[in-house]
Amino acid sequence: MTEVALILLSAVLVNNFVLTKFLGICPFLGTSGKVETAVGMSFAVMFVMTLASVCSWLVQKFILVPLDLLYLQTIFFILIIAALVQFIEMMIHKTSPVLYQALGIFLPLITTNCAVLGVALLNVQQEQTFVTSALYGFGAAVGFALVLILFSGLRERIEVSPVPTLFKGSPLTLITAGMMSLAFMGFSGLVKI
Amino acid sequence: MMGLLYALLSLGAFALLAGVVLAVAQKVFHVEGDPMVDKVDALLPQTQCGQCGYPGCKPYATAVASEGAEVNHCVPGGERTMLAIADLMGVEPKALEQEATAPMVAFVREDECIGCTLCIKACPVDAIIGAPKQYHTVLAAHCTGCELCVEPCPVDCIDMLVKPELIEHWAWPLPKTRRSKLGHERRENHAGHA
Amino acid sequence: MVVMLSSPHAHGGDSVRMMMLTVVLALMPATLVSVYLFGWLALLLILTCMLSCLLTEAICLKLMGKSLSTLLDNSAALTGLLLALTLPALTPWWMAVVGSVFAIVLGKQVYGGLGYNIFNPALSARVILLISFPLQMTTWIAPMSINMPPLNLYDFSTCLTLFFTGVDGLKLSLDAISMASPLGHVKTEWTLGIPVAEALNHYQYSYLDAFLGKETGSIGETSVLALLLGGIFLLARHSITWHIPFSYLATVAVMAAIFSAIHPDHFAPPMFHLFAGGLILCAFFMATDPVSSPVTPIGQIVFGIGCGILTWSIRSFGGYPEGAMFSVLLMNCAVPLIDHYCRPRVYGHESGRKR
Amino acid sequence: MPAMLRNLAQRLGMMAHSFDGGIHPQQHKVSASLHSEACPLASLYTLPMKMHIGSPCSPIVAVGERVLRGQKIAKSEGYLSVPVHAPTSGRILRIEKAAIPHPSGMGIPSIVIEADGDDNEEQILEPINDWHNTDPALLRERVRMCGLAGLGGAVFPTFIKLVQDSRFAIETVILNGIECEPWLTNDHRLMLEYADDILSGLAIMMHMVKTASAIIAIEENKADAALVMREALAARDDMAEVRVVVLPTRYPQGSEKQLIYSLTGREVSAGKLPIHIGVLCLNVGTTRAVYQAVVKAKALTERMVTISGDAIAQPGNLRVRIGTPMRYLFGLRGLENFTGVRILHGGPMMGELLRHPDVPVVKSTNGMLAMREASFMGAHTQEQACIRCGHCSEACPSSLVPNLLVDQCRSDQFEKAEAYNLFDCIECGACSYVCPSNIPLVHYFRYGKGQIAQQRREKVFAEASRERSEYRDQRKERDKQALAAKRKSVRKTHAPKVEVVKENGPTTATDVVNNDKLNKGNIE
Repeated sequence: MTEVALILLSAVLVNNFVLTKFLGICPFLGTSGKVETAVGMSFAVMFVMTLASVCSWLVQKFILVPLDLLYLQTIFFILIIAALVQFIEMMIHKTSPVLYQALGIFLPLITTNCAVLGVALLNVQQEQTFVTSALYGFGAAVGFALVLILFSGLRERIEVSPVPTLFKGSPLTLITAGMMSLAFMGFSGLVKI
Repeated sequence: MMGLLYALLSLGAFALLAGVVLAVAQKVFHVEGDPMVDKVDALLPQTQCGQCGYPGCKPYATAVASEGAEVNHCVPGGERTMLAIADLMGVEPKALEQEATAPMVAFVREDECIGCTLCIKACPVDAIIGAPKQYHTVLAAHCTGCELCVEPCPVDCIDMLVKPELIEHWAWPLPKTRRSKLGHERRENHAGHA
Repeated sequence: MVVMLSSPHAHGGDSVRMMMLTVVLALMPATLVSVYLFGWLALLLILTCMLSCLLTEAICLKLMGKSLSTLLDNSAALTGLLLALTLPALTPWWMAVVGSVFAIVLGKQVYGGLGYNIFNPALSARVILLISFPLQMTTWIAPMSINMPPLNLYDFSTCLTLFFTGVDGLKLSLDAISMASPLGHVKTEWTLGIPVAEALNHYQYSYLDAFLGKETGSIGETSVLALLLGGIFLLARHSITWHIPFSYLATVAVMAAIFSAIHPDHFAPPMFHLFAGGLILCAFFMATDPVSSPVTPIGQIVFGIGCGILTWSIRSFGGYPEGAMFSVLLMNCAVPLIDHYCRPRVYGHESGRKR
Repeated sequence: MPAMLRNLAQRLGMMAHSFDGGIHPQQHKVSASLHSEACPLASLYTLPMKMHIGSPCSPIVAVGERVLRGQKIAKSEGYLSVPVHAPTSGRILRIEKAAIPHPSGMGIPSIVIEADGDDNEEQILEPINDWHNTDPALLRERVRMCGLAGLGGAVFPTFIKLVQDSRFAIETVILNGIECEPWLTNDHRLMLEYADDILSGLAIMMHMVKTASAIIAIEENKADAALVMREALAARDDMAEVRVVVLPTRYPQGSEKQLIYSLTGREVSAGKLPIHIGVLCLNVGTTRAVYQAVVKAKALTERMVTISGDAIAQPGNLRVRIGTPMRYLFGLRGLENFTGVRILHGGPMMGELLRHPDVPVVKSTNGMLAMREASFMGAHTQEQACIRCGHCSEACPSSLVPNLLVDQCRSDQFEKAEAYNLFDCIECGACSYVCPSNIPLVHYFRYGKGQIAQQRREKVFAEASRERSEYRDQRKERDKQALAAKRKSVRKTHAPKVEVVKENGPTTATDVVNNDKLNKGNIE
């Protein structure tokens, strides 16, 4: 039980994918313009990340290692992720056309999202078990979702601020992300695994 | 040799599996038509004026939603409509090519009207009444100010008048302070991206 | 032609300037204590921070072509004072200047100036300094309140040398004049496996001294009494409401009480948490910064509880001995969402939100 | 003694439910201690065709016609409307657009009467002294005929409130004598000078809505009025269940919804009316007008108006004929030169700034304030950035979050503003009053509300246009098919002969009318 909590806490806060590992920055900046979009993206990423962790672990364990095909790891993982992304894309298109429109290119781009591939590779690297890899994937996704949603709230507020022309748009967005990252430094050392 | 075979087989099998799953998903999550068309159409002012280059509001909505047409073609809708469509479509706002004018209404100078019914046929919203060889009249309450009736009139007896402002419809403008311009600045910035 | 203005045509007379001035006044007791504890060093630090904040603000306004009259709203001076009060007395002058510039430029002006910053400017500068210069930011000089202080801080020339050239200028070793803060001490001993009570004994910790502010720490955070006086002044002047300080402090106290009851060797008692570090300063002056905290009462309570949980967690488990600053910054990130979800119930509606 | 105890209990009960927020502005009630005076007749009177909420009236007199005081000169069009009466005898000078007290500065059709100075009254209506035994419907018609609209400032046609609806039985009538606006004292003077009239009016209304219970609500700063009302009440034997309740002075205590909550602890749901929770709330001035309409058979041609402000040397309350030019009234009080003076129609919290004094007193005119520019501009100094201090949220009687609403209105995020309940704002001005950054919050809210209203109108219009256009397309399609069918049949019978028929025949009037019917009611 404690282990579960620690893995989750570590993945969500201490080793946050976006703010401490700097993975998945592209969708983080691309889809954080509005809270609703960010929430949609969060769920999509959570779905893909968790399932990708599980599937990649299975593939690693039952196909790649026994057949000695480790050199195909990246291709396999990308294949898994791409299939999952296709699936969620169709699902969102059906259930929420507006969200589909709002996410635009960033939805298919989850495929090449380094955070998703990152979590699959890190799982393999850290030699996680089936359950812990699923937890780690889920935790990382929750961490991504947390900062994405918080950040989208901040950006909505920045949107109505009289930002100096020099800093309008990306510069200030990056500065704010940096400040958030600073704040998240406070969690360092919180969980030691 | 064996290794290569394993690789090909496993990858192929896996790809096949993914393909089947996706094919099923495609069936389950099949989307009829484009739901965005109606959403865009709902934002358009329905003047049916054709100033956007499309034969009406619905065709333009279709063009925007599924053919990637620009969001800034609706003249009567003005900037607000443009921003609303851009927002819905998740694209960058684009400056209007033509400034929207004050709302207009058509008016037939009855003593000059020859009762040719050409304007009646041109009106997209049936806002002109009259019979052949009779004076025609514009129902001001229904006129969208699209100006489509002006061109066909053989005797040029249709004027476009500025719609009179009603005291009931009067609205407070933004306060004239330094800060209040912020919002407009934001809108201008969006428009300026073009 | 009369410019049309909507009603109301009467005003209560409150102004931003007065509100900021009230906070500066409320910080005076703490400032006096800091001068008593750290002598000229505290005064030099405070003046440096305030002046560099004002100067930076002036330059920013000039660059952006805005009127310099905004300087008179006292907010830059307040940021400088707050920043100074969270710094250790041994902070060298250039670090204070860098911090002030960070506070004004990155903390405030890039967001559009007063009212638009997302993070508390003073705190973000403090955290930037802490992460950039971890050693200097956790080295505490022995205050004048202890028996036989190693340095006479009431001597102007000593302080001037110390401030501008550091310990090297006095040909002293850092160890000779510094001592650990209670929080740092407990954290160090705890990592060595020594129980909390024993660690406090080693430190000769006294609650009364902590309350009056006789131990070391950042110059303005030591005296609970002085800070409480300021806090009560703010509450009485209606500059802040009770929601944030109360929920913040109560959460820390409750968390500490529960856990120290379960495991007294691992977790410090609530009183220690309340009196230690920058908690009181943060609760009354940082977390209540109106710009970077929620507007609604419910939101403020949620904000306070969040700060409390984070502060206690970081102090108890984290790598840093003090978590108050981080916790306020972290909760600053959540303010827009808290504002959105914690709106009060509107008259005539079942719930606050429509949908 | 029991009365005292009851009062104490009442006071304690009051504390239990008092509305959220509120402020304590400076009172400035300088005219409170001065007896009201009748206003001497002016030479010209301007009667706008709409002095109430609802549809405008249309004139029923011609230019040059002689009229008597109390004569109906404009009839109401539509249900939500009340007629207009001549305030004095004279000749109709012209009927044209004239300025009214409205922030737009726009004019509306008005009747201008040249007074003859005789002030002859028309006596057509019979006094109804025996109102106890009169059918409420008749009394209601009398109230409508006499042109009564809420004199507190909202000018909602009074007869509509006095409806008897079996679904919503009125339990309590609330008489609003709060008058929480600074400077204004006209209701205060009414209660002091016409307590009996007001009580009679109240009795009539209680008879009309068939209830015996009523509350007369008075703010603490008008203790003398409460005393007078209590005495007058004690002298009557038909009003045992009527109480005078003194509420603590706090703005906006007089706002209908807030007052109902303070007195009963019940809230009027959003979009609902007090009648839905069995409450009828009327202003004391309106109540007196009801008495005058029923028992004295007098149409609404006169009301109490406070003339005050720091630019007025002799403040006071005047009984003014509706339609009197404001410039004339200010002149009576020694204000001739308007440079450096700002004039307000109503109180400083909710009143409107006027562009010039050349507008008439209308039914909603409870006060006219002349403020020196220097003191006036104190409220409108340069707007600064919001520091999110939350004072506005604390002051808001509707529990909104005004500073977030301002951001939304300013940046045209109207959907969000609506979701944040912009339309529950009562525009009381408490938020602007307390704002340390001098942000004109109410102005932003009015802008937002106006824009949203316009968008709604456009939406309705667009929707109607879409339907009309679709109907037209269908008709064209139908015609085409009919034509094709005809061609076919023609080809079959006379093969070689091709009839030349126009693509689609001219629209027939019936078609258009049908289309018109389709959309009736959709268009304002």
